[in-house]
Amino acid sequence: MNVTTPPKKLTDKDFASDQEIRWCPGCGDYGVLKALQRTLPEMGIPREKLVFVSGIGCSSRFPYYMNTYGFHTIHGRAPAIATGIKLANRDLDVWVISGDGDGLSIGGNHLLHVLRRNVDLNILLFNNEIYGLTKGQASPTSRPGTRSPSTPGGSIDYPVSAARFALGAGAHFVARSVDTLQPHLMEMFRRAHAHRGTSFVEIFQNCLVYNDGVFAHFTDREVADETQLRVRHGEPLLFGAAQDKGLRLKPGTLELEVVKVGEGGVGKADVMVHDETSPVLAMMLASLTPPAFPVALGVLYCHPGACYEDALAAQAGPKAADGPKANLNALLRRGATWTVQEGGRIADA
Amino acid sequence: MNVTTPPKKLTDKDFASDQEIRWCPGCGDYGVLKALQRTLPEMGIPREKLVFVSGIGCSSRFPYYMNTYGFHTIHGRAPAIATGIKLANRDLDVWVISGDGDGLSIGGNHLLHVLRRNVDLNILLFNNEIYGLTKGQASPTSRPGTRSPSTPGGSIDYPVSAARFALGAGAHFVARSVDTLQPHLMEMFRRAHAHRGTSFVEIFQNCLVYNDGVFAHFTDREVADETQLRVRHGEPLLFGAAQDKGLRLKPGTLELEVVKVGEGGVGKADVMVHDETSPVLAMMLASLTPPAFPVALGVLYCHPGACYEDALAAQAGPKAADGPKANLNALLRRGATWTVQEGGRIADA
Amino acid sequence: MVSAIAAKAEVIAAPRREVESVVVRFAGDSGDGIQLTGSQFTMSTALVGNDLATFPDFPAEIRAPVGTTFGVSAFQINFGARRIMTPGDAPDLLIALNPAALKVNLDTVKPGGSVIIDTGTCTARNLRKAGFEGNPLEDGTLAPFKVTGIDISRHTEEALTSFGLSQKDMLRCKNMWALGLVYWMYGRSRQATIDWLNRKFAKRPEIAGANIAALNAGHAFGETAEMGGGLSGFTVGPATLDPGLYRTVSGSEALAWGLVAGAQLAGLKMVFSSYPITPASSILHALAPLREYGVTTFQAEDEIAAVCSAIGASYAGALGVTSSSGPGIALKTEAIGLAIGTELPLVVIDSQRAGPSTGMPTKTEQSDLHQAVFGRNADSPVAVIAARSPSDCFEVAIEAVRLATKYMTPVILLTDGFVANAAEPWRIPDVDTLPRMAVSFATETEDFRPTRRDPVTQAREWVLPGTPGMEHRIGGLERDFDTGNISYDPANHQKMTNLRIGKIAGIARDIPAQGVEAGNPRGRLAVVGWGSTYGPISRAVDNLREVGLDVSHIHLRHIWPLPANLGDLLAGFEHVLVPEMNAGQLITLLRSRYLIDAEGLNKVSGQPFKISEIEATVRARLEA
Amino acid sequence: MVSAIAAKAEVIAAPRREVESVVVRFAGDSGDGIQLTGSQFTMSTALVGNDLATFPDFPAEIRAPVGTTFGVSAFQINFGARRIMTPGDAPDLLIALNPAALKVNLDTVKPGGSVIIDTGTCTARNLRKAGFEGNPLEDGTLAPFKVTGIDISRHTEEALTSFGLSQKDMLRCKNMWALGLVYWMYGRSRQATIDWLNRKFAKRPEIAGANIAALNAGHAFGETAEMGGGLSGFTVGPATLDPGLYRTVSGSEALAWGLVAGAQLAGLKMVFSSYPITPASSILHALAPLREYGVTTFQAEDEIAAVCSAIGASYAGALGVTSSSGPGIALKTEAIGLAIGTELPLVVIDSQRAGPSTGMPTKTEQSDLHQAVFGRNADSPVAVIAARSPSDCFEVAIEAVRLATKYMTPVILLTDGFVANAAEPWRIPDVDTLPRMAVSFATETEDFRPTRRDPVTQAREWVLPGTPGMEHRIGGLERDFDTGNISYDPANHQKMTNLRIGKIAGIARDIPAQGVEAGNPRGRLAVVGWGSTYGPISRAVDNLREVGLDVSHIHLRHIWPLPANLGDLLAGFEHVLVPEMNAGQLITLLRSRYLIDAEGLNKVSGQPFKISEIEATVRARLEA
Ligand SMILES: Cc1ncc(C[n+]2csc(CCOP(=O)(O)OP(=O)(O)O)c2C)c(N)n1
Ligand SMILES: Cc1ncc(C[n+]2csc(CCOP(=O)(O)OP(=O)(O)O)c2C)c(N)n1
Ligand code: SF4
Ligand code: SF4
Ligand SMILES: [Mg+2]
Ligand SMILES: [Mg+2]
Repeated sequence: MNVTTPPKKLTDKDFASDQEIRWCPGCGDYGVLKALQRTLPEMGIPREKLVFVSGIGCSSRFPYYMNTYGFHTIHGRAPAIATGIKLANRDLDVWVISGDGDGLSIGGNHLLHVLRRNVDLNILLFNNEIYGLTKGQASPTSRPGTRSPSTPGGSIDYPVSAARFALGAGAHFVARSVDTLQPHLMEMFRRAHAHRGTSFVEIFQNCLVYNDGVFAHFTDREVADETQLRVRHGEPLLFGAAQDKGLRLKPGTLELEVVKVGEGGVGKADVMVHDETSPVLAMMLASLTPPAFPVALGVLYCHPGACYEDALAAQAGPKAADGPKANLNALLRRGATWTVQEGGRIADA
Repeated sequence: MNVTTPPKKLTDKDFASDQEIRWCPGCGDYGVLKALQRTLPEMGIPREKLVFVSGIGCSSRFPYYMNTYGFHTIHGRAPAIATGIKLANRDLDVWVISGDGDGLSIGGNHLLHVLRRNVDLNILLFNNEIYGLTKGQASPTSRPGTRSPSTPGGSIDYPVSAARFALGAGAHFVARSVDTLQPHLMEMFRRAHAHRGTSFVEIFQNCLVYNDGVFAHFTDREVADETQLRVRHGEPLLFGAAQDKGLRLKPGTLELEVVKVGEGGVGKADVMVHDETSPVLAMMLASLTPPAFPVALGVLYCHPGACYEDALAAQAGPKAADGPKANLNALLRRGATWTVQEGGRIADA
Repeated sequence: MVSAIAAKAEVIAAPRREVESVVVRFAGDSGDGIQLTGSQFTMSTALVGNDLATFPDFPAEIRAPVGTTFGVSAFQINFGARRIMTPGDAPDLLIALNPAALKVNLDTVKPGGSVIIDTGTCTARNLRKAGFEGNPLEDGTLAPFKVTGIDISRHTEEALTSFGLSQKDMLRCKNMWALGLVYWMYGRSRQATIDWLNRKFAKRPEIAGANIAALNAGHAFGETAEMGGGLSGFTVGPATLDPGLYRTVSGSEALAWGLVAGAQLAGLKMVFSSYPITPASSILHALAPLREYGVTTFQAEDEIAAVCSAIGASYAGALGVTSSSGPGIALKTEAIGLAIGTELPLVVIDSQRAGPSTGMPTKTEQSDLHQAVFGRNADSPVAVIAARSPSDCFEVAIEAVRLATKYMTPVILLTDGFVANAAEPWRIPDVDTLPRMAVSFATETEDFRPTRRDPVTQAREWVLPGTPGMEHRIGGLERDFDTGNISYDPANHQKMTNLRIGKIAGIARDIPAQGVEAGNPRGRLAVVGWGSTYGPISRAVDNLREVGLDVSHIHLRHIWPLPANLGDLLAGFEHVLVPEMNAGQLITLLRSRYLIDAEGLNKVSGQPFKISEIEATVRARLEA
Repeated sequence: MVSAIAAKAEVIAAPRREVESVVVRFAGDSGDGIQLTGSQFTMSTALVGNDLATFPDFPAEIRAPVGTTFGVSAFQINFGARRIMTPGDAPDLLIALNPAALKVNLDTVKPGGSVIIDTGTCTARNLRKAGFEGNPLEDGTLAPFKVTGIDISRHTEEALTSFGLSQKDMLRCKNMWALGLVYWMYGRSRQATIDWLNRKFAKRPEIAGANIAALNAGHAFGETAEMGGGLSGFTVGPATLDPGLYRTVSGSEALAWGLVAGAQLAGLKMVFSSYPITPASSILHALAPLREYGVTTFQAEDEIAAVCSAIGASYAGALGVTSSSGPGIALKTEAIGLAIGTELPLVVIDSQRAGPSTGMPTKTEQSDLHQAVFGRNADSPVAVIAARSPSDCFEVAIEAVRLATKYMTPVILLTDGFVANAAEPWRIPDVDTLPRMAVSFATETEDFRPTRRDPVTQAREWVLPGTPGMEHRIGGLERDFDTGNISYDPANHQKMTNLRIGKIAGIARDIPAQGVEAGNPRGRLAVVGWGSTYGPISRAVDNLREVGLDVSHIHLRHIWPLPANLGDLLAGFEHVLVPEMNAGQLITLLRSRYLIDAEGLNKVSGQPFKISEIEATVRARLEA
């Protein structure tokens, strides 16, 4: 119905809307916005095909800053609304922007179900381990002991791990990155976009007002090399400035351990190779936490399967795909009918 | 405040209420009810300390049949209501009864959060892979292709696995049983009750009206031995009538495989031993499905940690535990105050 | 596959009493096939040209233990040679297939009415189970009625000896035996049912044969037996219905088809998102198989996801529809606010049931009007309309689509458990001749703003993602009237609030003036109803007018906004009586808006009004 | 730790103009510490015995980019020698710490009022950022005002040279410089602020010192400078307040403390379950540290879990309380129905904000009254009450606890963003002398039924799990009046519906007769308000009465049920005017119930009423 403009060479600026950005100066959200605006031009998607759907939160303001279609919805419901968009038009390229509160607190149920249905969406979850917009209460990802206006004595909940949750829900694609890692973020966006089905990307994002430095123990430049594990399919799970530390299965167990290549008879070949199609390995990687382990970043899991809209379209058959065809009049006349004739005489139909 | 009756010897009959049971004759729910009524007397809990909380569904009628305290709440919300009960009175022994629709569809978010918080509840999820009470629509656990009034062409959703979901949510106790396995059910109830924190028990339950025989491929007497794996901590993962089949890690991978003891050089010692404290093994066991694998039953995972109410009480300190103590008048007078004297003169306070 | 069983569909010869209308109630155990029996009788009755109305009365339980009172299923039908408005206040005939069915339904029977009971089930155990202390056949319990005890169980078994069925399977045909008898009583042809049985059991001809044999045996019993209790043949002549092609239709079917028609007339795909709940699920069930009619149904994880995915679908250019009952609608109210704020079309169907809370899911009520009109945070006006009868659901569904798309607004369509399940004859419309709706998507990029509006309706343009050059952002925050950007400006918020209210209020200019259904446009008393009270009010007013009382009937389809002339119309009556199956909800609107001293007639029992209840109240007012 | 900085708190000597009341508005960038400045000024003002009312006006953004209009934060205070009812219609003095603050707040200033602007921030870039085309100091924009430009930035830096701070840190003390100046203008002592700074920065004495130095410098500037624009010293005498011990209190604090008091008076533990949302979160924040007062706060995963856990807590014998704002309350409505059906006590606090949908979260509105009274499926009556002012929140919270526990019902307490954030002097009550509530749990096992009731209130007994011999089951399905078992009986449903309605209606017998706040109990015009319109209505009516107009003020605390005598009271007035910060919600109740032609005065701009707006409307009515 609508004319599609032939994809022309766009730049990051083309994806920036005219709205003044209302995040706190220095907020990690800026980096993610930038990375996405820089990645989209490569993908060659016409701007009008892009829809950004968000819930409520600082992060959920994202769509306002994108010069694409955008829907800033209500708290926690973006995955459900995005599903509806795809049900109506699967040609759209739909991105869901959510926060740890939006996506994992009030919106946990929709996230679970969109992941299991594998609707073709790209979900970016900005995890700052805090409720930014409502001024700093603990969130479901906040670490135990987090002091906040609602937990003055420290939070006593066990936090939820976004990636473990997504894997448990049956996600087909789970990746992780950090707000400050531009090239890595861009790579994750490319991978997420390339994956047909729900792509779930958790982004560790610094909220400098309410939770400043909460990821510093693995994002600070000085410690990053030793505390970040960049996983890549088919490559050994190595980290450290000298790439001399690795992960392997502790012999006879189902636990990973850190080994030093070249020490204690450990060779590079002993280091486990990343297999992004293994749900078990993905779960293990998602569970690693400092200081004993590095934080795993990258595509932890990618295992494509039929996406919801495709299955729906396949089931409906070619007829349904291009709109209402079947004759409603015939449907209404199916089954037992009878005719009342002029003067009231009855005739079977 | 209330006088506690000294525990007297009760029988299963003491736990049956006077209400006529309104499940379909032959429904799997009867077996679970019976098993629980038979297990409770052993536990020596005074009846008045027991509270059964349920959502809505056939299974959620359970509390009416228990001669204990019971709260038949609203669809999907039982975990949240049960949490409130524990916040008010942690001495109560609270059981949550839910179905696959109640707990995993509308109630998924509350289930996620109660599991991660580890509130001391026993949650029994009756999974019949269908919505019984609303007359047979597909549920989130229904297998792909399930034909139902709402999915006449067959369901196209990927189902959610209750156990995998629970593990991903951070559950500390996950077990599985079958409606018809009385002694096994009773054992699971004992274990669940003994575990302090949220105990999650998935029960495969036959709905003979809307989904009859959906578990027959591993529950029918003729096939049970070959298709059920009864896991027990510290014991090898063996199954089969002759207990001659076992699971082991496929060498060099993170996948389980079925081996035959005595064949191809496989000895009993090669079979993996169940470690219920391993989250990785639990996830692997939860993922096994026939025909390639048996269905794992028993306590898949048990890893105690502080439960929510205990952490709360610990944080509050002894003062708060036994009721309002601190002086509100003093609180109101804290900070800057001043006195208006007769005639309007002001004095700092 | 052509059936092997030939029909024996002879015409009845015996002398019959002519009656104008009759109410029959079938009742039995949930396993007795009562609903099937009822719908077969309905079809045969429709085919002889009677007007009719039916009321299935399900038990709350899926399949309660046999013989219990809470496992009783019933089906009531009122049919006649005149216009039939309700399933009837009280049955002339009750067919009870077991003691529990007798127990539960006896007090509905008209005094002096007939009762047929299967004596084969009246064992001491069953009587006790049903809660009878003695044997009602003997202890005078049934004295007010004309009772015919027939051992239907035994008769059925005897008729089926040659089929080699188990006793259980034989007894499953009992309902057909009873149906055969009732067919005989009212001079019905068995042919349609025989055809249906042959179709239904095409793959199991022995079952078809046994059912047909039972049907025939019951019929033959009527022809030959000497029946006590005054059971004899009746004739009910055809009603004078408008010429045309007819079928029977339930409210849920008509609603589902009306939505499909509406979407097609608007040239839209429909995305119907719902979460199962009684009594709304039947609409989902009716739509799920209609993929080739442009319908995508989506069973969401909960009601919130259902309404949100419908909103998402509307945003992307489909007609988003969601459907639930009271408790589920309560969960949707926050999201409905989003559709209001973003000005997207949305149809929300509320199949009302008895509450509060879970209440009595299988029982009917009209108690969500307040929720529909007022039940959202902030000043959040939406259009609210209501269906009065099964066939009316078709038109009202189309009206909902029209308003939602023309005014870019949520429309709440109120129906109820009674309308959803009830059935009546319906003159099938020709969809091709219905007026098309002029729905278009904005494409004019020049001077585009997401708040560009239709100058007449004040509706925002519908702008589809995917349209080049119109990229924009919407959301639930207040937006600037001109630019559509977020705005906290006080004057703008006032302006937008006024706009939202004015847009909905303006619908009053786009709906027909309120007329009277019956009676004069001014007079002593107007009975004002909405929704499924239509039948009983209508018949009560007709009855009262026949005896010369000055009563009029006004029935609202549009609840919000109210029709522009309603205030003037009501002002022309001395008394205004508002019967509602709630504690007084429409009346709040009428009183507050028009300051008239309208009086409520409120019934909150989970049961529809009886004609007599309305008649009695009107009489009392007019005589007071 | 004792501070090293000594206070220089000399008394002011300069000749001063005496005024009865003044409205001052501080405005600046979010980073300028405006709210702190405002609360310090409030405290010092309270300590000299003025009556006062404050209105913090936050930006929606957490920390918007410096210098933008949407990053402007403001704080308004009205103080005087007489009773102060509102934060004031229009400031007599605006202190703008940057151009954006000037831009946003200028049109609030009273014509002829004073404006102080920090000229140090008026760079071309900042002016442009603020949206000024030219320089307002030069182009006549400020002509209607008495303007004083002071380079506050430079003066502050100069005062702090000796502290070795970065420029950024120095400029952070700008607000204290401005405060010092304003202290001088109104003859305030600096001591309390100096003490506070010393306490606040006990661990960083250099910061305390710098702030104090800035404060003193601003003060000294006032004493010595030749100020233009008519800035000079004023005296505002003490108001005559009732004798007693006072403090300032915000609505959120008072509400939180009122709940604690209510629970203690009822002898109950409190479980407060909430999910953060503006402007309700502050109540959660106020209660979270009060564990030792018998309060357990629970931050739930969403609003539904919040209300459900509160219901669970009430079921188990605590006082369950939940709190949210409009969109969150919408999510709770299904569960509130459960509390109604099971007859459990529950307090639901709705801090209203501008809607629909997300609306304008930081702006105030009164638009959830319909939602509170009508916003649930089915006939689901609850008690609804509203707080009129910050200090009133304390009493109203206690009343909510009283009604919830005495009538075993949910009570919805309406407050709003304005009341929540505003502050006023509060005579601190002695909690020990407040009447205790007779709350008891059932223990009488004989003839126990879960539906046993208090014969007077009709409240169900509160039966605690854990009580031996009283095991029973409750739930959301309709239950039998006598046994408490599930019941689908039609007559029983009617009886239970009537019971629920009657129980809530009966509260009208248990609340004080409605009186008039001011004016005669009958007359020409009554202004009827509820909630936070109290201040402006009250002052407007007083003003009008002073000039001899026959106006009365009626202010409702109880919205549902309405006070028993309200109909009679209103009937005594020729005109009834109902100002509401919504499109007309209370008025629906009044018109429908009493059939009076009440007229609405509706403001839906996210801003409280001005006194003048109410005055003008009343005058127009009386002169018409
Ligand atoms: C129904 C509803 N409940 C609560 C809120 C208030 N609210 C807005 S954002 C938010 C949490 C935001 O946290 P997160 O998703 O982590 O986003 P962040 O601000 O940290 O980016 C909350 C509780 C709301 N807007 N709507
Ligand atoms: C808010 C709400 N939505 C929907 C329903 C309707 N409903 C009742 S039970 C149920 C599903 C039951 O399925 P499950 O939990 O699997 O229980 P089962 O009957 O299979 O034991 C639904 C959808 C309801 N009662 N309330
Ligand atoms: S509050 Fe935190 S998350 Fe929100 S914009 Fe500011 S820095 Fe970013
Ligand atoms: S419908 Fe199914 S689950 Fe429900 S009671 Fe009957 S057999 Fe059991
Ligand atoms: Mg966050
Ligand atoms: Mg189920």
